[in-house]
Amino acid sequence: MSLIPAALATATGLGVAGAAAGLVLPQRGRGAVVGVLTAGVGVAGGASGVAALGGSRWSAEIPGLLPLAGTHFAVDALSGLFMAVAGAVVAAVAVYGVGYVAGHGAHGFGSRAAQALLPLFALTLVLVPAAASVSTFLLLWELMALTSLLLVMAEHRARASVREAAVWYAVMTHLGLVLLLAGLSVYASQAGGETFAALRVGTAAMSPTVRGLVFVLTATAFASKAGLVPLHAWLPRAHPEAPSAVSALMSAAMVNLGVYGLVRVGFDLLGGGPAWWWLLVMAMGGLSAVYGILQAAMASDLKRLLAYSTSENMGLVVLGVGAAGLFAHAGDKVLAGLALAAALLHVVNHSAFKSLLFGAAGSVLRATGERNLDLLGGLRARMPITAGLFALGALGAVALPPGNGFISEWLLLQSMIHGLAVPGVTTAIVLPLAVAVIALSAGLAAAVFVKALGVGFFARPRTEQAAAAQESPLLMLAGMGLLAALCTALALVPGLLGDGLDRAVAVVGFAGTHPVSGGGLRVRLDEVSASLSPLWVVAALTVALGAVTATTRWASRRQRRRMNARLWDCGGGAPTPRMAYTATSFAEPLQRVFDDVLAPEQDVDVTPVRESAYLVERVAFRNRVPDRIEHRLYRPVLDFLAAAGQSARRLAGGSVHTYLGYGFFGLVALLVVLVVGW
Amino acid sequence: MNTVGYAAIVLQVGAVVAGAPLLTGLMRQTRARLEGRAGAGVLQPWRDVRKLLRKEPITPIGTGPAFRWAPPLLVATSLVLAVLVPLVSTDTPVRARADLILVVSLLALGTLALALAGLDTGTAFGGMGASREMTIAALVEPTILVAVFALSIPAGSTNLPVIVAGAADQPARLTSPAGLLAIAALAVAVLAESGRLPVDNPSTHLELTMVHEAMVLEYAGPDLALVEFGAQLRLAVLLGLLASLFAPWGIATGASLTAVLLALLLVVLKVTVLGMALAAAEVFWAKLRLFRVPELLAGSFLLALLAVTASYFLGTEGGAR
Amino acid sequence: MSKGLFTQLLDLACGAFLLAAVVVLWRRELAAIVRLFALQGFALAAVALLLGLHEDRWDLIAVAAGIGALRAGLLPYLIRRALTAFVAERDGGPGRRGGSEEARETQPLVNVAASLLTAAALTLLAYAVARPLVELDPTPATRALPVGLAVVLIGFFVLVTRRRALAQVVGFLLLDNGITATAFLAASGVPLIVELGVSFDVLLAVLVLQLLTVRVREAFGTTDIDDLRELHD
Amino acid sequence: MGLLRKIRDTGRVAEPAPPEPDGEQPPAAKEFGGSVQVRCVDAGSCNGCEIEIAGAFNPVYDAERYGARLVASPRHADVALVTGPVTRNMAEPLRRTVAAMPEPRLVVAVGDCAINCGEFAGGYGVEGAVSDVVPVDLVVPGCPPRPAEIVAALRRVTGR
Repeated sequence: MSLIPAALATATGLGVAGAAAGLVLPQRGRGAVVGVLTAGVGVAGGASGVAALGGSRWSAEIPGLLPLAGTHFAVDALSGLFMAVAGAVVAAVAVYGVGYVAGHGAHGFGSRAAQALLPLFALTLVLVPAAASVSTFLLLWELMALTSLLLVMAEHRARASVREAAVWYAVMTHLGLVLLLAGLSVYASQAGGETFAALRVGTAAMSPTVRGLVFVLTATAFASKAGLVPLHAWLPRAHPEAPSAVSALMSAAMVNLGVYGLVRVGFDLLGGGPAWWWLLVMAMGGLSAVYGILQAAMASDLKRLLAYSTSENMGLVVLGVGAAGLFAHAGDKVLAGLALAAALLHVVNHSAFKSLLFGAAGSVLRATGERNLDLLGGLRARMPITAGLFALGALGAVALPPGNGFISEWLLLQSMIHGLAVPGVTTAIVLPLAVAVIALSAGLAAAVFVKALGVGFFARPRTEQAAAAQESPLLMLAGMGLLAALCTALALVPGLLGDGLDRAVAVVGFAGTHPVSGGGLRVRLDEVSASLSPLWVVAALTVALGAVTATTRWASRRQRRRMNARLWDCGGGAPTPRMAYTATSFAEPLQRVFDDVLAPEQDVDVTPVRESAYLVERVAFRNRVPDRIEHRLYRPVLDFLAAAGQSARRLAGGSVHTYLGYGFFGLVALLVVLVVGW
Repeated sequence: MNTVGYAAIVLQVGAVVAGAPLLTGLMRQTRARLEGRAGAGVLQPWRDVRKLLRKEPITPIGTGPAFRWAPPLLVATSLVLAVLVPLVSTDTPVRARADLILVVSLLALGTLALALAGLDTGTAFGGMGASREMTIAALVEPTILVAVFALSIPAGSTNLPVIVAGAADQPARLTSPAGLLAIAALAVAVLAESGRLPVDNPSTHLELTMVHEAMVLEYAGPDLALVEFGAQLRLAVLLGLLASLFAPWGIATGASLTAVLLALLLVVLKVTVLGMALAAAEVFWAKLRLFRVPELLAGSFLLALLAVTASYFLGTEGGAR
Repeated sequence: MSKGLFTQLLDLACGAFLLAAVVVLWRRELAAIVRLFALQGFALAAVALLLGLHEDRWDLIAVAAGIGALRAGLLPYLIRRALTAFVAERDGGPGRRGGSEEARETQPLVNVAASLLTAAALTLLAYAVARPLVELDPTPATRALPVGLAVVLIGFFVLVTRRRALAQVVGFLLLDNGITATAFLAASGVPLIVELGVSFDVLLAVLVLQLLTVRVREAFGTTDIDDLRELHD
Repeated sequence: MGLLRKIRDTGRVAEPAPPEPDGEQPPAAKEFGGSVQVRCVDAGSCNGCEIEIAGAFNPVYDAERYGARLVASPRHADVALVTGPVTRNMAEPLRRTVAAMPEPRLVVAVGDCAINCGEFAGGYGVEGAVSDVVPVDLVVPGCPPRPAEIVAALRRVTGR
């Protein structure tokens, strides 16, 4: 019982200590100390999360801590799940970060500010799910946003693009905050109380319109935090530009909190709602799943690709959440529990493999200074361990056995397929489409990660930087190793978090179906059943592989393998690395197939020689795939804002601090409102 | 039961392993006869495998584990499929594990391994083949899974033996519009997955028209033997799957050895007929342009979707319970 | 005949009916499209026949025979004749586009893959719309009602997106088939006179359209509707 | 349907197999056991031999029935059918092609030009006969050799 508060207190202490250490310590040794303390934060937070998953609950009110309204904390299995995930990721990434910062000088990620902010960011990641009152939640939420924003800006000296990304992130995250602010303050004022308990009670008395309003406002805010299309614009900018350790934290722990908020507010506080809420959510999820992975398929920047893949996976998760809401609305708590369990399981899996992938991408960036897949290649020979780890993460991301992503997507598909048992035309029309969306995104994900792995790591290097790559330092590998172990464990024995998953689902009042237990997955509803045992699959594959290799060896006459034979070059000169397929050319067929969706911009200009128009001197071909939604949706708004800005420069000066100011004022205003509230 | 069940699995795997090259040989022979040729005989694929095993394996420079391990992995996935898919009996020890979604993703795993190998060589053709293969694989996925959806509605499960057994004892499921549409959709998907006409031409010599072949241009000797054998296994298993999904009659549902043997005979017969029909059809088809393939797949996806809706709206079973 | 068998056969007929409409979107050769249309007419006749047998209404059976003759026989024959006429003339006539150009729907306004997906959406829509109607009295016939609506929508879609005049004629006829099927399945058979009237209108419409297309062709040497825009400029 | 009718009317066009050609099987071919993958290399011929090779694989002569098949990559090939005098530009590619083939492998020189440069002997662009560039295991004389002779040579390799 007393473990959770103790652990949380430790986490807080370590976090503050880490921040202090980051500020005061000299440059050498700073990274190590901060890293250790941050890892401590992760471990402590993870421990409390695990304890909560184990079934213990804790809630407390600390009056003096926050002026005006006191702070409330409550930890149940649902928040425990997200705390555990965040804690595990933070711990591993902190270890990774120690090695990562060693390379950097006193600037960028190694700077005082960044090192001081890292533990705080980690702390907020762990604490947000524990918040149990509107003000506490918003305070931690805003702290998380600010620390992450400043961390994104860590390397702004190195690249100008960082600033632009930071502005985008600042604007979008604070627009999100304003929406959240509005939604929750309306909610609090209507419910007559700002603690979550009071909200739960007050919901019953609220009119459907108000609840709808609250849901739409908060859901939009959470969706933008989770990087769902069309509110994703910050994601493919901020993730690539942030230091890789930070990208890993953001993409594997922070975006989850968007989902957490959606589940907490939508199911736990508002206690579910009409079908149109969840259809809205599902539509958003489906859109982000397909559009995100399509953009990832087009991207040739490794970290941008990973960022878009995050938006895809969050889309899948939210699809599951929406389905759960739909089923719950139809009154089938069992199916709802199944769908929600699938969604939460996918959150866990995604965090595991995505942090691993970002870590590997970070080591590639550190070793070559390149993010562009077209300029990489041949890394498998130069940094074999990193390549292996990336392959492991990719296996999880492509949702194929024996990866860990496959398990949760299998469960998600099961919940969709069996969802047809819920009567009603909506389900009969929505669910097949949902299945198609999941299938398409899985198929495209396979193409995406074959591209990332095959073009980025295999074959031969295309540039000197890639050729000169060195394997990463031990600590980075160790950090990634932890995550890899996590992925493997999740892939082989998902039963590890079976009961915890059920408890988390039970928090919002759905029936736990024990989908994940022991070595395998089993779906048992009345007159419906399906089962999958990852261990068996792995064993079968290994046995078959052994049998095949043994038989071939036994049957083949010539055992000596001709090594390092010259590649078959059609008799011409040996193929140069420039002849190998690049990421762009790999994506070309998909780009053609989805021409209408992606609307790529291509232009060819032919310059003939001066003497004759028929002799071509130079042909230039440009091809880029812009984020169409962004262009169609944001450009007009931005142009309008720019026009407005002309008239009112003082308001929208484009400086980050102004935007931050708005956020702060909003927060303070809320607190005032709350105090005046009673 | 168990002994019979294990016997059924052993028989099934044995039949698939021994029969897959024969199936390919039979299809080539059928084609040859329709083209007025004499044909190399049904045993030719086995001769090819034997010869390739006697030849020298080659590892091109700059290739790594992906290139080395893709062929065995391809065969391994196909073998696991041969164990899982209920061809002769629905009452085997693995019946609880034979999930249709798992089957689909194991197929995809084999494809992915080969695509990585194609990229690993770093040749233009390898990359081209990999890119095309993954594009097609990505587009096939929705068709297959929605068809799976349609099939699982009447059975109430994605478990293959349950579906097959259910279809076996009430054939009405198969002749319903849902069943027929699902058949059509899945048949197209199978053509695409196994790289046959009109999606891909397995006997092309022109690199620029290749999809699957382009990825394996660098393999020689035993590796090539594995690649070809794997492709043959996939085709055999997929045709067998089609056979037992849509013509499950005679498949053993009980624990009697005679029933199993009879089922084995029947499934061999069905697959033979299917193979010859496919080969005959291929004589009439031309390979589609790569960028016409999406139309084909969109069509099959539409069929699958119609199958789901039809089985929900028309069907009395499934749907609202 | 037994209820189960009736349901089976009716569902099969409706499935074929819908499938024919879908595949019309899929194929490019006008000849194949016409063949499909004939097939669909046959399916429609089958639906009518089944209903007639089920309810022992001889007028329905007669209508079925009429439909079979008209939609599976006469109309396809007329269209095919017009088609062959086009092709023959295109192949002759120096400097004009070849008959192959005339005989294929080369460039529909919406590409084939997209139109197939649209057809899927339309079908779902039809099901969603027809749901309340089905709830009224869920007999096998009414349960197949959405098929009729779907074919109406798809026919309309063909009419909108195809360029060749003949393809549009087929689209129009699909639409009419759909209406007829809906009438049958909903009211289990409109009166004989109405059906005959409708069919007669269709026949006239086809003749008119054919004459029109002939005129168009003579005037502009092609039946690509977009070429008619030149008239404006 | 037209195609079906054609198939029915045409029936089998492959001529009955002639008796097995005499002449012992080259030692390397012992291991092939009735399956030979063939890669053609035109080292600079007048394309007469190519036409005849195409003829050897057409339905009438149908070399495939003896287990020979044309393949796209020398990695898959057991036999290289080389035609024409080896021109200077094709000498290196020919060496590479043969080197790319896995052991055991055979080189068959098809046509007089391939055997002794025939018409083109002493041409300024001619490097020499095939045997001057790569070891040749089997020759098919003739200018051009008849398909039947090419088939016979292939049968000696496949041993069928």
